[in-house]
Amino acid sequence: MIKVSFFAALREQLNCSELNLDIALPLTVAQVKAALISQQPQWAGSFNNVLLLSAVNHQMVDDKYNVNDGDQVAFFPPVTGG
Amino acid sequence: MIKVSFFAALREQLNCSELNLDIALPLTVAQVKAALISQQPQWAGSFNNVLLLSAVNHQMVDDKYNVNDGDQVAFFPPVTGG
Amino acid sequence: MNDVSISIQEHDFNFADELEKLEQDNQQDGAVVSFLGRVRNKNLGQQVTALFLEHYPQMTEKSLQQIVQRAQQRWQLGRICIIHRVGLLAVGEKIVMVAVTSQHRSDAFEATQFIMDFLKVEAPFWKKEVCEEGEKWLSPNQTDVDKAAQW
Amino acid sequence: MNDVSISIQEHDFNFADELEKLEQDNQQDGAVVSFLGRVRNKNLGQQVTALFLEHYPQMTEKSLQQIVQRAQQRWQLGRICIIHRVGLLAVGEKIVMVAVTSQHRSDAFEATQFIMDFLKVEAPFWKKEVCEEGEKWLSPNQTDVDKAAQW
Repeated sequence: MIKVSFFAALREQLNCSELNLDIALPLTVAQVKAALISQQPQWAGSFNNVLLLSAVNHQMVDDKYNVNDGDQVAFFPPVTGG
Repeated sequence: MIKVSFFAALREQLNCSELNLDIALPLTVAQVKAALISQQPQWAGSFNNVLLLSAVNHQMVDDKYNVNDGDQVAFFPPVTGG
Repeated sequence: MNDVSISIQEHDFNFADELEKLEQDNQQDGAVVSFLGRVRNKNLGQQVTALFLEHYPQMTEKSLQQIVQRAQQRWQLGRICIIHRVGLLAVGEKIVMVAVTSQHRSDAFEATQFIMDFLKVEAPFWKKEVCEEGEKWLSPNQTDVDKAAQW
Repeated sequence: MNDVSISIQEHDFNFADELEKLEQDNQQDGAVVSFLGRVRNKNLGQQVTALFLEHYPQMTEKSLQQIVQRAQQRWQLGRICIIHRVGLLAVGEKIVMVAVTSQHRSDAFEATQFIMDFLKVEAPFWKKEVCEEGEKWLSPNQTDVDKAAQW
């Protein structure tokens, strides 16, 4: 089980800020995205955006990063603070 | 006639902050220095310092700059503000 | 005081008070460089009425701490203060301040710029612009991406 | 207010008030970068008790104006404030502040640094350090000379 969070424009597109994903782990970040799309096919467009950023346990990671049980995963658009 | 001012360490070395120099003009800045040294030979050491800066009418100039009647000439060490 | 102070907050801050804290009992650092960012009234030619700032609470401070640590490894720094606001901010309101003290002016300048450059591309904040015509999430600026890449 | 404010003064200044002035009725400039320089308690390892700042009154402001004009030609700047104190200053007292507003953060950063770098090598100010052992005029720092040459 992992907790998955979404922020900003992505959160609004998905109309979801957080969900629990009960799935066999470990998986790569890319595989987590694929699992989300297979559960919610209408999310495919948002997740296929090449600019989408991923964080695991509050650290930016790439698509090949391994996600383990209990990890906190987050997806969000490029940041625009400051 | 030109007014000549001295600042900071140079002012203290010469023990003079300002003097009027009655002399035939135009002269270059280098010639003004030479004229000052000829009037006050003990100033030679201070004026032969290669780091000495010169300003005419409040603008930094080099030794070849022409000084005219009524100009305000100043000599000082490298600046250290800020 | 602690050498590094990082705060993410909804409420406004007093820029002068924060600088005062950086200088309290700090007589060795002759240089203080600071950056203050405010909500502009225009963006890409469009009239802006407000900005909404979202962030990723558990990650934001960690991300800023990592940027600060990289700056500390690179330059000789005294104290560092970062404050970033979140929530709804009107035109003219303060968004962010970064201030760095150092014994050396160029260290303070470079570190402040470094922190701002990486905050812009790494820290999980998102801006939504509120105009008369509606709301719009902002896209990152290519200039910002290039700037961070230059370090 | 005028876009450029330059002041050479014996009395102290309030950093926050000066920044406030730069931002009054100024909603287009989102970025404010500022530098504040104070009297350090140590220089080259020696304990300093005070600094005496001399300047060349008629030339100082003109020199700073020329530096500002060069910065304005180079970057897109909003308002600029320079305050430099003269006379006897105790450890911890403010010596100089430079603040620049701009629509672009990097313009404000670079212009502030540019103004400080040239102020250090062109503006007719001289520092005399007062220590327990006596007084000593300071020599320019080679780093400062190099920095100005880099622009």
